[in-house]
Amino acid sequence: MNEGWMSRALSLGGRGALAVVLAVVALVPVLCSTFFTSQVGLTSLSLGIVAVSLTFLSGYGGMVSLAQTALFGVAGLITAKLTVDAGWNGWVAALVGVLAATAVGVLFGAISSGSVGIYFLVITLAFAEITYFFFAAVPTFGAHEGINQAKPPAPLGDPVLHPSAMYYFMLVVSVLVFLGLRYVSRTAFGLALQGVRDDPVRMAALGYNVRLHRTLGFALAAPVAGIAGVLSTWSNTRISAGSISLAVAILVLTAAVIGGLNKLAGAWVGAFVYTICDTYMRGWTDRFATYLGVVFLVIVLVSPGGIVGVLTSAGTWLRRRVGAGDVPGAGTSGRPGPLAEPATPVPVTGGQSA
Amino acid sequence: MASQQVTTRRIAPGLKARIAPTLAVVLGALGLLGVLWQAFGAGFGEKGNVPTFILITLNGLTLAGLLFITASGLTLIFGLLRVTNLAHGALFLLGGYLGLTFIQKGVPWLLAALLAMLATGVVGLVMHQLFLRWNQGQDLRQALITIALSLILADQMLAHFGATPTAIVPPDFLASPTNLGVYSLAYPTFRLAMLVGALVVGLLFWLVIKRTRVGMVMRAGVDDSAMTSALGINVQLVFAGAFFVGSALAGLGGVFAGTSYSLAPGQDQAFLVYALVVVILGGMGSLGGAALGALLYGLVDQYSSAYLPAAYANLSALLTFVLLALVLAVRPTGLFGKTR
Amino acid sequence: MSEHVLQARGLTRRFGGVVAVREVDLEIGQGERRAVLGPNGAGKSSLFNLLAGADTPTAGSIELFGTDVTALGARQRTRMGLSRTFQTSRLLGGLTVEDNLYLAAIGVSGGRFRLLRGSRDAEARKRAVRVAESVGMTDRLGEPAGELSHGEQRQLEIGLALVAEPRLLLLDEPAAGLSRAERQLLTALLLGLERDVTLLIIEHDMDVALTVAERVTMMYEGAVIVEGTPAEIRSNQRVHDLYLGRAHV
Amino acid sequence: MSDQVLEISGVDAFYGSAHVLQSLSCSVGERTTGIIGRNGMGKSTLCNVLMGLPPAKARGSIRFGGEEILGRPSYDICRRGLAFVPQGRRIFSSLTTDEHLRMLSRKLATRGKWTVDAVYDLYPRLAERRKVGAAQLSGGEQQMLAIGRALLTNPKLLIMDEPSEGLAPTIVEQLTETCRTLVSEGVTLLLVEQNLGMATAVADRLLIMVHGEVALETTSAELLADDDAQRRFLGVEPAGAH
Repeated sequence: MNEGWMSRALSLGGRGALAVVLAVVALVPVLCSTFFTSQVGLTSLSLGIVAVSLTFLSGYGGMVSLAQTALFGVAGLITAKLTVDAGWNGWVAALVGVLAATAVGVLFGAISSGSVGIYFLVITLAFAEITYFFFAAVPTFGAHEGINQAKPPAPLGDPVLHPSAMYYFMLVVSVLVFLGLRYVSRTAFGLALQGVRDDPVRMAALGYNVRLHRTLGFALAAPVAGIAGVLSTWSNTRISAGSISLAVAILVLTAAVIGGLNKLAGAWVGAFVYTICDTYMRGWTDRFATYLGVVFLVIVLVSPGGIVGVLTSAGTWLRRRVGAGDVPGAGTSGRPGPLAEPATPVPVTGGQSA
Repeated sequence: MASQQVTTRRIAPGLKARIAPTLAVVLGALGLLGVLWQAFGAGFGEKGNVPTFILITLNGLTLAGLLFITASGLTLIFGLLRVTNLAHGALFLLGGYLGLTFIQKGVPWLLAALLAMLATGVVGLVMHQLFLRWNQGQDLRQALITIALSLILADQMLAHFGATPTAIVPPDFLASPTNLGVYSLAYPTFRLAMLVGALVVGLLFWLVIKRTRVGMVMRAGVDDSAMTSALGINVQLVFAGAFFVGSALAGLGGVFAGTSYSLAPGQDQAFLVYALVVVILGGMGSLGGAALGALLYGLVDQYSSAYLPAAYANLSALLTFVLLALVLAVRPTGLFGKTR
Repeated sequence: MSEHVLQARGLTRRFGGVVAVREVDLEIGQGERRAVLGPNGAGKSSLFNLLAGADTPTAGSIELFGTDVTALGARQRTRMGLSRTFQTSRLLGGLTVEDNLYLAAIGVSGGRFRLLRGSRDAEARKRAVRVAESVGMTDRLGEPAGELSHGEQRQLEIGLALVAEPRLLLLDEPAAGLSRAERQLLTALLLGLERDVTLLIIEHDMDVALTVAERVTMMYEGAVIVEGTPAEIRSNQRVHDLYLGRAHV
Repeated sequence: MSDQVLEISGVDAFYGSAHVLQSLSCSVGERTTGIIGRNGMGKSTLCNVLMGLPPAKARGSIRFGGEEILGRPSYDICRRGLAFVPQGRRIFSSLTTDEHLRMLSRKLATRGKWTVDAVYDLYPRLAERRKVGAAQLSGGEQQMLAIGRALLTNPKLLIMDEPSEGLAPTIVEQLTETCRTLVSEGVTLLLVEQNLGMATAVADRLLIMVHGEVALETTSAELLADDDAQRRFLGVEPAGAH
């Protein structure tokens, strides 16, 4: 009885903590300096959105892609080109940019959908390089110089001097993207994508077109990456080929891994942690990248679920410690069904190939 | 595994499957014709384009040599251990910087190159033993681990060797250009030596793999490592050895690149991508494939930057990737890749 | 005799120099319970893959419900009403038991790409729950499939094949790795299936195979040697010799 | 030290989630032993567990010459004197016949009477085809090669997993003959077979395996005389509730 109360308190505490975090995030422009809002806030939100397109692909589709920054760049550069050089309305230009990124995403997806695992990673790396070299070479897109003065549409204001409007806009987009992807993951299509991730052979035997599902999954993540590209262009008022180099692609991967490749929220967590460190740690250490690499390495080795994974399991552990009987599934998994044996023991020693 | 391929193989029957290879062959032939026309269209005289063509070809061949040395280590490790070592580029740059440091300390070039190879080999070996060995079979996790390691290595190199591009001075006996004896052309001797080096590495590889017991064990390990182990052979030892040699080759590539081109941050990722493209072109795990891939890459890279029409000249970096796409369209597992 | 659910003619599959399946003729009628037996390497699994569409025959033809399906893949055959199980469980480990069954339900009925949840969805969910009950997994619906015990995984494996409401069910060693008690329950489950499902079972376990099957096809070296009732097969001296490895064909 | 060469006690083995061997206990002495049973009874899993090969995982105790070998790496188990002829032969397709024999450690190949030349003497056919890629060999020749390379490690105990599988009857007869020759030359065999004829011809002591357990220990003569047991354990007959 007492334990049940404790566990309820804990779960309330967890929810409370989450609420506080959300409230702080919502109040950033009020509570924090303009520099923080613009430098940390805007950057981590756009990095978070491009990272979540990767998290969605890897977590729900089993596809770890390095090509998300390429799609980011397609949308960003086209939007910038259309607004700056052709004088288009910002919203229309953004729409065209995102659509172009989606089209390229369908193409990339169709080509790479036949490959899995490490081959998929390497093929998408090739896509990232092709896109980078293309934009770095073509004068239309400013080559290495990129396109400057790509200001956001008027209602969003000046992202450097008065970033609150831009911040809230990006926050709303982030929430919509998060809810949208989470919704998709529970629809027939999203579940099927996870099925393909788990066992493509079984899915084919159930009547699914495995390659088509992978391609469509890729196509669905493409506009998300594209939106991030547009938002990043607007908040920096510029974009160039350098914004989509291989180093950036690996940075996005790093942020996603640190946050957690299995949970959508991990993308923003990782992006925020990365941006904070990037902004402030560089002040007192020159070896920022080394520390980042070490964190990346430790997370891959120790907790494949990233920061979000660590937090979730810590929460479960706490709850189980405090209120053992209260948590569904905590101590009862392995209940035998009618055909089941009394709980299969876990194999101990492994015959290794050594 | 077999049935998994079946589900994907059914996608493109008949006509669709024919379009891509035909297109690839036609495009390749057109490209070759273009190069030949540019080279020989103006005749064979002293004033024609032939002298430039010879120099460009040599540039392509020597670049191919460098790429082969670098990519052979990558393909060796992949073939035997199924590990895609994405820290290969970092090891490459590390080898270059270590060679540079030794030479600056007064060590002769050849000895410095050897020491740099040994050191990178040891670094690779430590990486394998500490981080990769106990993750065998989890290829994606291993790839992420090697990415993390390459980030750390690259930043540490930036800390110790700075961001300014530096080059290694070639050994004295290779310092002055060689007279080619045609069209009164001269060519950097060191680059020719690099090509010879690649041939020596290739030959050594071939001899070891075909003629020695270690080579037989390696081939057996690629076929069926568990069965090899059941015959009393410590396959882990062979794996460790392969990782050492593969990493050492990356280091040798770095020393060569540092001497004929330059060393700078970013070279690690650039050469990792080159080596990956070469290895995928040839088929992952195939040494002959790496040689052919390197040759194709080197020539296409040099010809395209020299012969593309001026308006498109800045697209030359793209062309090697187009080459990759063309080859994969015809043979999805690369030129010599095994279908598994 | 009712019409044929499955009809294979002259089915042959070569792997290089090895003939895994040799001119097999097979006819299975509506509602039949058929077992395919044979010693190791007799070609049972190769035949199974040809029938399920996971592999293409070198020669011969396969007719399913009166339509030639030789050139069609596993996916198309599944949509025509064929379901299969796998020798080693192939489940969608990251999804719950219910989602596994739900995906199996819509895999055939349509709505695979739907991004919205609607009324047809509820229909499929209902079917998933119903099948879970029939394979005895009602209280495991919310459990991720990857965390089930081996016996439960085998149950779900059959559930995934049943939820598509197949007309022909191919079972690839359903009893593999089950304990004695679990095998008896499996036998009961198979015996309780409706007659509008036709069964084809490959099974090493004679307890299960000979209890469920009404007719037995005996294979050896890729070819069909005998066909008959379980009793006929049991009393056949040639079958006996083949199984003990004493026979010279 | 005990007089048993190999002592298996209480071994549980898992293949994925399947519990394949259920506290299996048995021992093999200096005398050649056959293990027979139908498909899917865990015979191959047992072989893999003995040799420390993946993917089977096991616990319990396996003592070989008095020392615990369960959990040891495969190459170490082989060096202690256990050799393996696997199911399906598992020939290395990139190696020639000769290379299969030359690749083995010289330390193992010189610790007993089996040398490369001795193997070629045993199988003159392999000597004729020494330069041929092993993948080009016929099934029977590949089986000879698999046995030859295992012998070269000069084992105290040679495990053979279904050597007769997929071979024509005449080849199986030849194989049976070679096995008998090996036994008469002092090699101890652990022959895992489905083929009753071969198993009874080679081994005198037989263990019958049903569902991951040893159901019966018998002799060849007894089993050959017991038609009912043959049908129950090997033939087309329910094993029934025992």
